[in-house]
Amino acid sequence: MSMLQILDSSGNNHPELEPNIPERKLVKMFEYMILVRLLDEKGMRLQRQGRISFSIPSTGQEATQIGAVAALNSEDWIFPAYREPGMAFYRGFPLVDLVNHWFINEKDPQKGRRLPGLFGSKKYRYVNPSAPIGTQIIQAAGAGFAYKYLKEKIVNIVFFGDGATSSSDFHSGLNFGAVFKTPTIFFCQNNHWAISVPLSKQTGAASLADKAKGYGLPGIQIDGNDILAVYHAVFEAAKRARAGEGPTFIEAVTYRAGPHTSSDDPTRYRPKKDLEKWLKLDPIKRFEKYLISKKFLKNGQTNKIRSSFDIEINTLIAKAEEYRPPALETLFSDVYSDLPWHLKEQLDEIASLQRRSI
Amino acid sequence: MSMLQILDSSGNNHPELEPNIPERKLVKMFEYMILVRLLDEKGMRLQRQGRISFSIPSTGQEATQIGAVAALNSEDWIFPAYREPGMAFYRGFPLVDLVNHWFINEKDPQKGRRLPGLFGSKKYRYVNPSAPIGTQIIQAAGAGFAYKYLKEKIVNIVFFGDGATSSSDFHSGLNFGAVFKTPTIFFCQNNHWAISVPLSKQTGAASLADKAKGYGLPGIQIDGNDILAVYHAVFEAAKRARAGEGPTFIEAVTYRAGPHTSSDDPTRYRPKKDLEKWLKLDPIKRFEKYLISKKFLKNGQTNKIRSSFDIEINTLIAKAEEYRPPALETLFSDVYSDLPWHLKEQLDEIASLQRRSI
Amino acid sequence: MMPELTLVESVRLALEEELDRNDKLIVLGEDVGPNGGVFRATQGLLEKYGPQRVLDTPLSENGIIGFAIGMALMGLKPVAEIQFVDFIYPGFDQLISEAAKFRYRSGGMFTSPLVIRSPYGGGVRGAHYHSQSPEAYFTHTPGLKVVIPSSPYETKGLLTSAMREQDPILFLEPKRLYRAFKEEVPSGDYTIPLGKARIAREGEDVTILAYGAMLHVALEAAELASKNQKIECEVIDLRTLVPLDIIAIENSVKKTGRMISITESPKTSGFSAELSAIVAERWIEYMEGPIMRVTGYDTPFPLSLEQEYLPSAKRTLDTIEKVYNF
Amino acid sequence: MMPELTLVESVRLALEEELDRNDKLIVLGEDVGPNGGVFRATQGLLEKYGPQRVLDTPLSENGIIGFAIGMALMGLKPVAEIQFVDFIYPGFDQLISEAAKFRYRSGGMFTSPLVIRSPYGGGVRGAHYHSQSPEAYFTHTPGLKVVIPSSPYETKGLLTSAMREQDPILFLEPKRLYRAFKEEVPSGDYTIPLGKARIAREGEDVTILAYGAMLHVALEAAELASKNQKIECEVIDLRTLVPLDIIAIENSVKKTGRMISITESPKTSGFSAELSAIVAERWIEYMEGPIMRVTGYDTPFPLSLEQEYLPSAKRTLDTIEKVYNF
Ligand SMILES: Cc1ncc(C[n+]2csc(CCOP(=O)(O)OP(=O)(O)O)c2C)c(N)n1
Ligand SMILES: Cc1ncc(C[n+]2csc(CCOP(=O)(O)OP(=O)(O)O)c2C)c(N)n1
Ligand SMILES: [Mg+2]
Ligand SMILES: [Mg+2]
Repeated sequence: MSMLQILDSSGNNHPELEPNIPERKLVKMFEYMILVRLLDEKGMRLQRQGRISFSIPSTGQEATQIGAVAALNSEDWIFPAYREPGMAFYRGFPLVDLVNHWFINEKDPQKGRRLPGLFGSKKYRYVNPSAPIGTQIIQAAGAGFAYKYLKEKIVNIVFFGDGATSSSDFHSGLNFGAVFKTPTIFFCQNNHWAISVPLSKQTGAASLADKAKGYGLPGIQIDGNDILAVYHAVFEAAKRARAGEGPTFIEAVTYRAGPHTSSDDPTRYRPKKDLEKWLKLDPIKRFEKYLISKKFLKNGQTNKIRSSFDIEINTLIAKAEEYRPPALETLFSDVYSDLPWHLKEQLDEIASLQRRSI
Repeated sequence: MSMLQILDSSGNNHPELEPNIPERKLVKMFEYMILVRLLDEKGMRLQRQGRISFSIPSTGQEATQIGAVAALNSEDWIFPAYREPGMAFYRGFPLVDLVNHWFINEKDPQKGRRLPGLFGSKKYRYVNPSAPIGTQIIQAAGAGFAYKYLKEKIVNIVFFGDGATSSSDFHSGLNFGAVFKTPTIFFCQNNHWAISVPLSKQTGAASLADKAKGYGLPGIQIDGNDILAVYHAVFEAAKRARAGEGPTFIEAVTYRAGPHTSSDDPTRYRPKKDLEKWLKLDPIKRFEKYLISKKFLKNGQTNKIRSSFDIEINTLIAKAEEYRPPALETLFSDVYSDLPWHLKEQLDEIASLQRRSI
Repeated sequence: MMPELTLVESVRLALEEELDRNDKLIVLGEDVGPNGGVFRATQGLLEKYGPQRVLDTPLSENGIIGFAIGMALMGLKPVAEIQFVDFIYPGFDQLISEAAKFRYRSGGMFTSPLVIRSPYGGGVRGAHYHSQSPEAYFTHTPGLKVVIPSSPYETKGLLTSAMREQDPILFLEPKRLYRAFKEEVPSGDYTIPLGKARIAREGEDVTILAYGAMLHVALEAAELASKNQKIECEVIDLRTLVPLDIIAIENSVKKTGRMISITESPKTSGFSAELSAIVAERWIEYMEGPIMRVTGYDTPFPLSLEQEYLPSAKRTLDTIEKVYNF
Repeated sequence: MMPELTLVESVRLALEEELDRNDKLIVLGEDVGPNGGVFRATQGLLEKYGPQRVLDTPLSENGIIGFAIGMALMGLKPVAEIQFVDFIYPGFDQLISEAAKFRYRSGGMFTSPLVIRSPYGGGVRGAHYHSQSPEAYFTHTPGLKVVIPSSPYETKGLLTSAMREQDPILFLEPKRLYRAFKEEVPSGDYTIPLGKARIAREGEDVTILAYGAMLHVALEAAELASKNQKIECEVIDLRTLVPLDIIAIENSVKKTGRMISITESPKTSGFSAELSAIVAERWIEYMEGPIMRVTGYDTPFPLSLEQEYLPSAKRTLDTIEKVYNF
């Protein structure tokens, strides 16, 4: 399986494959890569300071998320794993909602029920992610069936890691997607690790893209640190899907530069030089060189982008820390569409208990 | 994917691929194919007469089971689905145990707990099958690990249908088998149907053998109605496994000539001419022609084999019908290695209730 | 004159009418297409509604449930058949980690109101894997509603309600009643609300809580108790296990002062335990005897001795007497 | 002097010693290798016993459990880690349809005596999927034994017993106690038999049944009740849920005449229901008050309001008073 690459690691492009993206959009893509990296740093720092409980960085994997969202239409649905927050931001998901979600406070649109990082948005068609690995893959196939059934020209894309290819829902997802020819893009972020388990212990396959054929699907392998390759592959897959030709499986080869989450210590299992090799392939630096060479970006502009986001986020954090936790009722709402008697009773119990002191 | 065939449908062989099997063994293989077919007929008749509750024929699929068992050593383990009873018979599993199992009586070694047809035998290394589809596939991989760990020169073979390739345990079975390089042969009986669901709705893959590569395994497609092709493929796969080279995936293309089980009515969903086409490929007839052409079998001998089995089985049936159901204690034994207090109490309750009349 | 239908025909009719009324409704499962379901619950639906609305799926329960969740997230109304509820377990994760929690975890933003219907229960010589009654697992899973009908009429009314709910529903059909008897079942739109039990027999002496196939065992035992011992049992058909009709239970046990429940499942941690616990927690002062359970035993489902395993009228009668004569 | 260990260190020590004694024992799971388990329960084992005995597996719980069953069928002793019990559901079918039923369905011919150990429970800000207490599902599954330790000492003794059992065991480790306190844990061979409860505190007035992390809530509440109201609770650490120590429960409730139980899981159909049902069925005539449950609520596990959700000493105390002052 040969890997599709458009920008090589030193940032030179191969003009014959270069997608036709307007300057303004290219710069926007870059800005959101910067935002993702910045938020990762903030999240990890807040966690280390004990101000939020958890953080999931996607450092090193900015090109996949941003390249993919840029290649889709805004009506297309995204089924994220958890390393694709940039896709929501790119579409306009308000940072205030993110920060309140981090602090699981009363303003958190998800009512303080999820680990920081696991947010979704109906408005931005970014499905609320799970934590059990792989479950979204078959769900995305089912959602794809819905667009087709409703005769909408919508496609969807579902993200998952290399580890998730071992899950049951990966298997059923690709199988159902292929059998029902759903307009679904299966996007695997092969970042080489599932927490501490390396790819070589995850599968015996020479490449993950080899899995596609077993479902009768086209499978391609791309350089996931090359945002133009990502854009190109997703764009083509979406075209196929929209034309009724069914799913495509994309394996994006990338690397998890940070820890798995704030709970993880990769020095326990990861050879240092492995990481060094990969850091050289930083997707942001590569894209920056390209934009500079195109004169779409000036030297120093990156820092400006960064600091303007920085100010915005810091303000939001300061506010978010002031809010209270969600109201007691939120413990019981949304279990069902209504509040059955037993939940009413449980709410009453807890409310009356809170009024009493020991 | 090109399909391996040694005997073509008119029974002529391709001498260059013909496995080297002694005459006596070839005739034994033939006898057991006859036995399987005969037991299918008996089982279905008994079920129609209401004398046993259930029957699972494997008519049309005699070559896979017998070809495979003949190619293995007697220490090798078999993980059947439910259409491979001939493998146990071939190894000496007593017909008396089978018939008592059919009648779920006090002599049934499985204590009358399983649907007729779902029997296993530790002695003959034929694992007790499940009913949930696919579960044995990953178990076989785990068992394979055990042989390797214990440094025994044993391999195992696991059977499953085309439908089972959609199961989660297929996916994990092939994946774990490949990652841990277990000495396991994954044998898919592609009989074209999963009850009423045709292969085309089961998978988008061009061939099931295409699935192997996605796990990094060799995958081959063979004519499953050609017992010599089955023998050859299993023999080679066992050799690989024994040499420490890991699993092989074999897709045997065959056809389910009868109903799914005695509960099924295939006329509801199956085009008649489809069946006619396949009946011409009868694995028994094909092998018979080969044996006759080799002068290993005389005209008329088939009937003799059949009727000698027939007499034996009829005697067993007559006896089996006379036996009583298993003792009440068997309702509670074998849940655990011991009988905890709550099961003792439940046994006492039922026993005392039985003594009382309303 | 109303048509008389079996329970499985009533399932079929409910599906057909709702397919007619709601063009977002999709039926899916193994063998639901040309075969019409292994119990014929979907017979003729493919022919009438076509392959975009009646889907034969690959053999994968996590696939079926996960695919249905995806449909439901996008506004369709999937009604999935699990061929036997014994085979739901490969899809357990999708059902309990995903369908049951989507609304809650997303702060109400995303919902997956699918219906899963599945035959359950013993009495058909199906052995381990075609006989189980696993309702307790699902009643222990917040976010799911669990419905079990006991007759053809009830089935259509409850299933129609289920297909209009905003929440994920597990609808378990007592397979041993599929063809056990016929009953008048109106065609056209009628519903029975979820969460409301039904008094199937009035009585003053002992309350029997039951549902599904066990309702008929309860009724048979109640007749025997009345005839033989002049003990009058009040039999309640719970219909919905979650949410439970607590008022119906309260009224009855306060009146009778005695309670037993019947379930087919193994005893330990079965739904009967919940029923006993509720009464012991709320109205113990009304109780004039032990709160007892008639259940399957704590073993895998057997075959040869199935009739001994399953709660019978005789066993129930014995328990009624124990509770009454305490 | 005996070493003082945390609960998770005690798990590790039990594994290490049994790996030493039993060369058929294999440890497997996600991240159990170089990473030593995400909670460090397998730290150093790979280095000591090598990659044939300590296996990092692909990310698949049905794979882990099914693979372990295969090993166990062939005479090995697999001890599988499920990283969080919330992730056991993809392997639910293998555990309950296969491991739990192999002995029974094969007439005793085949057995799969594996051990599955897994962290369970809340209190660590883990939200929905890193906090659940699903023990009730497994107690409703004949063929499984379910063990939950409450302290470092108990852990080593019970886990060592579990690793020598002939039956499949689910061993749930209260993750919030993993590092909560240290206790003297002898090195070398000692076991605590399965099926025997332990009186953690003696008392005459109210019986409290608990296990795992909730044992400590029970003890705290018992202290408060004693100090504030002179109510003396008897606290029983059940240790094994299946099989249950019925004698210990009987002795205590007959003495006190009052019973409550505490579980972290949702209330409906939780294991508390079984405990209530047992007492209401057998010894209702001894009861001087309602049989009550202190449990998690019937919602998915929350995050922001986790402390409100979980049973607390305060809530338990309130329940003790209700039962006592009835
Ligand atoms: C079913 C399940 N098992 C285990 C876990 C614990 N876990 C969380 S993330 C993870 C690794 C995922 O690896 P991969 O799919 O490659 O995604 P990545 O984190 O590398 O992006 C594991 C094992 C889980 N969340 N769900
Ligand atoms: C998990 C599960 N789902 C559904 C069933 C019901 N069922 C029994 S056999 C079968 C079809 C199996 O097809 P295949 O694997 O091709 O084997 P074949 O019967 O053709 O030999 C189905 C759907 C089952 N036994 N287990
Ligand atoms: Mg990864
Ligand atoms: Mg088949």
